[in-house]
Amino acid sequence: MIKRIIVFLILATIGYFLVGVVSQIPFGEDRNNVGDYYIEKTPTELKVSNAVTAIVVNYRGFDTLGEVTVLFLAATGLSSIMYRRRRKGEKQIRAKLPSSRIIQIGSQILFPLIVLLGAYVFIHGHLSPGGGFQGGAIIATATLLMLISYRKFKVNHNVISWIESIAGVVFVTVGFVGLILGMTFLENFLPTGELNDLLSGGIIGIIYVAVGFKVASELAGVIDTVLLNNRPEAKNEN
Amino acid sequence: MNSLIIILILVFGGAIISFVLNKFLPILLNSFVVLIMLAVSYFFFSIDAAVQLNFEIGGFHLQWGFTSAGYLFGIIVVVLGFLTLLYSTAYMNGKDNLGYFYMNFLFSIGAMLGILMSRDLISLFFFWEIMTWSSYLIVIYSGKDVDRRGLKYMIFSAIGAYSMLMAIVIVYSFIGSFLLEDIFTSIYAIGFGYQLAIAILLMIGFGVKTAIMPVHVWAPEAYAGSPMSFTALFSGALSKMGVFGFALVLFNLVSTQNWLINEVVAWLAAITAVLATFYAVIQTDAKKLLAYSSIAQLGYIIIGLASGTYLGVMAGLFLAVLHAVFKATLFMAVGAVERQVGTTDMTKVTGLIRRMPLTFIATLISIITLAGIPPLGGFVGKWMLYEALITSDHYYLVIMVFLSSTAAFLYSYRILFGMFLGQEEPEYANVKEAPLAMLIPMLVLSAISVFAGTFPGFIIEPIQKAMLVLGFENRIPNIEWYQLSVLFNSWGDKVVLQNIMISVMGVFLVGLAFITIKGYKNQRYVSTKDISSSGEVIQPEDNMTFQMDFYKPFERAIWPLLKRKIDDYYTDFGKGLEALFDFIRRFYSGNGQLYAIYVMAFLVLLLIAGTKYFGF
Amino acid sequence: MNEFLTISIYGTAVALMLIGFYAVLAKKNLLKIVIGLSIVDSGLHLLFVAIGYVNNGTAPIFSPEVLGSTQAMVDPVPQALVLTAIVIGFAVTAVALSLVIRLYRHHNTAAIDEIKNLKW
Amino acid sequence: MVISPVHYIALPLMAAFLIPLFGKLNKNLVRLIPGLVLLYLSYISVILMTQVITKDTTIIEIIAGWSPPWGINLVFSPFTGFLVSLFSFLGFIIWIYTYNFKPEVDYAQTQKFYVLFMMLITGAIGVVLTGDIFNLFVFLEITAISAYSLTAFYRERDGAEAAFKYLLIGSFASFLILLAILILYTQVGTLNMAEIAQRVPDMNPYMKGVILILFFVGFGIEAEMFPLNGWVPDVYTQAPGPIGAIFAGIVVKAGVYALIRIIFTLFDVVEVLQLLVVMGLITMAVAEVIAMRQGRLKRMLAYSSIGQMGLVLVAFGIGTHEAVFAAIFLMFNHAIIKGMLFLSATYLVYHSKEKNISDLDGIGKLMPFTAFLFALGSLAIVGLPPFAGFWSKLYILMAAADARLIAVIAIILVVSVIEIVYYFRVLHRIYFKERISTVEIKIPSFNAKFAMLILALVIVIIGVYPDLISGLIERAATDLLDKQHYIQSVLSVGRN
Repeated sequence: MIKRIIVFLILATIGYFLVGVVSQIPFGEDRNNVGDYYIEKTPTELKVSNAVTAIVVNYRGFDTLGEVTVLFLAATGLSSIMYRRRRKGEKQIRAKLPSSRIIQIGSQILFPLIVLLGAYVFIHGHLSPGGGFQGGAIIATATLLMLISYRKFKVNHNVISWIESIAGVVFVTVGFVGLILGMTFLENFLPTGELNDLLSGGIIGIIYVAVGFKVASELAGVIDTVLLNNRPEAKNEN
Repeated sequence: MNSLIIILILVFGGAIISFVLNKFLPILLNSFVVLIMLAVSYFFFSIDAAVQLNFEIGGFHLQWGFTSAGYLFGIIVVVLGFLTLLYSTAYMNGKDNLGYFYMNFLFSIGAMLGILMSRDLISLFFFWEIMTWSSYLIVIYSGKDVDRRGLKYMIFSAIGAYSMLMAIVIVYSFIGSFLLEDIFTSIYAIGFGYQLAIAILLMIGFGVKTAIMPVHVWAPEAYAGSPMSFTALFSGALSKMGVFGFALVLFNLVSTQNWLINEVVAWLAAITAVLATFYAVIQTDAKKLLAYSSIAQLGYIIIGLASGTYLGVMAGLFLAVLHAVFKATLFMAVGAVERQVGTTDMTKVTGLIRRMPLTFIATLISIITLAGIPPLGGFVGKWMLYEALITSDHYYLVIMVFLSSTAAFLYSYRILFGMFLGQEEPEYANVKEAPLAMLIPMLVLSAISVFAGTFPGFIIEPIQKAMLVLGFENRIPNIEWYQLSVLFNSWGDKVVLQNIMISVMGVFLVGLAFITIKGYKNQRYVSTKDISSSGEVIQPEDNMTFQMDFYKPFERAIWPLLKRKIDDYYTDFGKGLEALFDFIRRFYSGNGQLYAIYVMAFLVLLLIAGTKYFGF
Repeated sequence: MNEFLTISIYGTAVALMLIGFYAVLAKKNLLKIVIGLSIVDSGLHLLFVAIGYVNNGTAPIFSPEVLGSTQAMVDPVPQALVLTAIVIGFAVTAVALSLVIRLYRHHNTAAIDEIKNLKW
Repeated sequence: MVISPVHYIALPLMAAFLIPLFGKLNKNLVRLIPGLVLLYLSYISVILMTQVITKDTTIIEIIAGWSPPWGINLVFSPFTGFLVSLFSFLGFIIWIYTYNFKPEVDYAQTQKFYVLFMMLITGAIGVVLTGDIFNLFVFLEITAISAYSLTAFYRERDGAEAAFKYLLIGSFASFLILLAILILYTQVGTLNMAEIAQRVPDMNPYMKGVILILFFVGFGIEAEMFPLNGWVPDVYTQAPGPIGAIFAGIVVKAGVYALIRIIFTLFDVVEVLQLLVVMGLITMAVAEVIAMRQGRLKRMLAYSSIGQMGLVLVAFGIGTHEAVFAAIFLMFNHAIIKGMLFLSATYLVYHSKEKNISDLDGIGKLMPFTAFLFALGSLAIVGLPPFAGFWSKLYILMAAADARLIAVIAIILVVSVIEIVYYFRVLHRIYFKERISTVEIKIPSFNAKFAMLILALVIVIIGVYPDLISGLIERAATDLLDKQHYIQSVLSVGRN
């Protein structure tokens, strides 16, 4: 009880200060900051319609590389944390009961559509809202759907690790090409094309597609790992 | 190449090589270490007083070179180092980990020479620390009771060293130089409070090594617990590093405003001397007895230095040299007994005079020196000390010193009587005299005792040079060393001294002759265990030797003083601290959520206190 | 109108954070703590998007219709940042959940104050 | 291809992505590649450091062709370069050690271990190199997530518990940092650290204070400041041995770097330095006091590590040039010495379940080499000459004396005595107790011995001849304190 009171006191103070700070941030007003520069330069130099994508992939592409790495590490770490040596004759069961026929048929229909949507989202990342992360997440949702519907649906981890690695390597290699060509890391070395064209924005499209693949495969892998192992085990095992 | 560097390379390189040598060619180890020390002695004695070495390291300007004060102590270190090493070759024969032992032995010799040759505080501290850990590693060599004995030594050494370090950095921050000469010249420019703090901190540092009163508790166990060959060096030379440091501080860093410091130090030293003597008297183990006696003797030395008069300082340094010689001999002799008999418990060992006559002679000479009986040096030293204290109006100190040195007779007698005289036990009938390599150092040192006692001028000459460095003009006219003897020349205007000396000596000699002749005739050999008394049958395991309860009345008399040891206070303090620490540990309760609450609470605290620290 | 928007958005963000913190600091169940962390993150992300808002602004996308009026665009930088923050939040949550699973298996409980093998 | 600081990040990332693929070719490649990468990083460290030192420049690497403040940039100055070189070197040494460590671990796990291992180091390097505050956050998260996963690496330990605590507190850290970045962005409208530093003086003082507090607490968690360090001992204990060494040697240093960069370069609030001194002292005192009462070896080392970081914070908090110099020196020493202590301690308690100090009884005779190195490391870390730890302690004390902080000196020295007590207790057990424990011993493999030996040599050589490194550290200290130079050199790069 004392703990609760202390927590309440702490939270009250923090809330007080948070409100105090936030109330000093003007809402909805123009500010003079780097964002203006990006909005000015994006359509003229990068020829990318979506300024957020331009920032994510180009201006702050290094962040994105780190972000992709974080995801990759989360997937790696997760599977390392959940890793258990498989014993002989052990079956990995995902759910006790198979799901209903309606769900199965429905997911069969929906699966390609969702994947298609995901692919659309990350291919058009530089033109419309969306991008590699969003598209990848959508595709992973499709996998999740399949995992829910079919007890025996398996995500092939071998394929996933190939996709993951190659996508990651493509990202870094694209970055290195800029360095090799005498420019800077991750600098755009391709012609930028025309604004609002599918093939515009130089390397941004390539990177976002790679990111899409990577995110999709990683998220699918993560979901699969968590679900597969999620069953009770004997007490004596540590 | 600079001979200072050669010496250091020889010692430290020799240390590491001897460690390796023990692994591959253990046969050569003994001869190797002795040769190394011989070479060091050669380079040391051929050193030119003007040799200096200036260099920069870590952004500090450092300077090495022996001053004549350093050289005086250097002589002790080198001579004692050589002799104790020679002694070790026999004493340590057949023990394990000899490479480890010799490595640390040489390391401490090298570190001592380094201390003496450093003319800046950084190298001084650097070598001081090397000396500390190398000696510590030998103290724990036996592997017994390490956690208590070794840790106590290390903790106190660390406290001392760190107070020194604190003083050093404070000095540097004011003066901007570590060189002793710069510090000595400009120390008086800084504020009085800081001056006082620096002097006190430095003296704590040096006081630990000299085992001055509140910080002495490590000494008895450390001295008694290390191999005797090292204790000889430990008590003889290593503790003198503290004396060296005291000499530097008292005469160069303490300005005349701080006369109180001298008084306090002298009083602490006097109390140390008295208490340590009392403790020495009631010990039954010869090693412990000598350990306490060392502490007491170091007390005299410090009293001499702290009296600040010309004669007092000379007495202090004279006693320092002499103490190195006779205390090393005594420890060696006890070591010889330990090795030949297997124990140094004075309630068990008796009557070794026939078995180990040469060891007995060495012990006798050293005991005479220690007790201050003429004609040997102890008398001269104590006489000078008394005179210095009386002329500088320290009457109470004189009483203390006198009390202590009289009580010293008790333990001197006990060690002599307990181990060598008395009846011979049948179980010690087969004890042999110590091997030659152990006898030679003892006898050489005894010879030095006798010689230095008869011709104190032999030691006083280098002491006078050393005192020049400490800021005392040369007062004794420049005469040859042989002219300065209490026995054969009149020394200055102290004519009385000679008469007293000769008469005391005469009485002593006559008495000795009488006892010997008379006693020899009436001897009858009966084992001490061979007694029966009325009605009660003595069991063989009952220890009925006269050494039991040797000084029981005395012990009873001083009981109030000994009831509560300072050691116990430290132990209680340590226990209290540990309980407190255990309480603090509870902070990390293991609950992750609580840690999260700490984080938020800290954030809240900072936000509220932000007005103070972040300027809003 | 604008004031209402300000208060509601900022208020929601702050409230979300506080609710999340309450869950993290006071709830004993590991899963609830992880959920609390997610809620805190959501509040933060909301705040992030909110600070980029410009009155009557449009999405920072140069579709042919809005090409001329760049002034009315909201600040794209917080949006880009929040994208990264969300991904990182996701990664942390994933790792946290896997840890919760393992802890539950190991200790057979999900109460945080019973999982104290490591202390002092 | 020109050698540039971006290799520090890009190459390990590339390797991390490729490791699963190479593993399909040959399983040994998985273990080999991180080593090669770290070796290459050490190599370019040497080249870049010589460039920076001899030409007296700061290398600013632009990413994606957008010059600062619009793009992200890497800053390779004497200070950051020094830390980065230290990280790559230490990382490489620890890799040598790791090569044959626990060969019984499955291939699938080994592969993940090495990916996470490499990214842990890369994340720390990224934190130090980057010139963008949000990018710093991203790299911090890379480090954190690898760290969480590595902490829980062994199933048979309580790794998951430790990792969860770490994750809980780490999430608070990232939340606070992110919130601070957010508020900062609304105030100065930029994320580039140099430009932030330029604009901060004009900021609303209230906001400035809040942001600084948020950063202080957030990075304080990573820098193991009291009372934010509850996770530290658990994590150090439960993580695999070499990872413990990386935490103590590399990851914490990155946290401290971030804290220091914020305080020294980004903000101009002097008062916070006093707070740093106070918090550092408390951190140090509490941690060392607790370390003294530990019964478990690694936990003791962990608390000792916290204590040393507290000392680093004190030194930085004093804030003068000498103090900063001392602090960087201590960071270097601590990385090397504590790294070696963790490495050797790991083998000393290799098969011990509880990792109790009492399992070390008499182990000195059975594992003479490892025990000797541990002893050497102990002597070095408590600051006994002639080992490296002595010089850093001396410099810190001198800096404190110059600032007339006598009480600080006294506290540091008292704490040092405590440090001596518990380290020597362990040594006594190693060398002077009879062995009663039945725990099997494990003799280190050759490469592990080699790695530890290199670190030991560094300790002794720096101890005898500190000038070898003090020149570099001097430059690093100057560089850290020269705020205007940082701002100018970053912002003057090809403005377009």
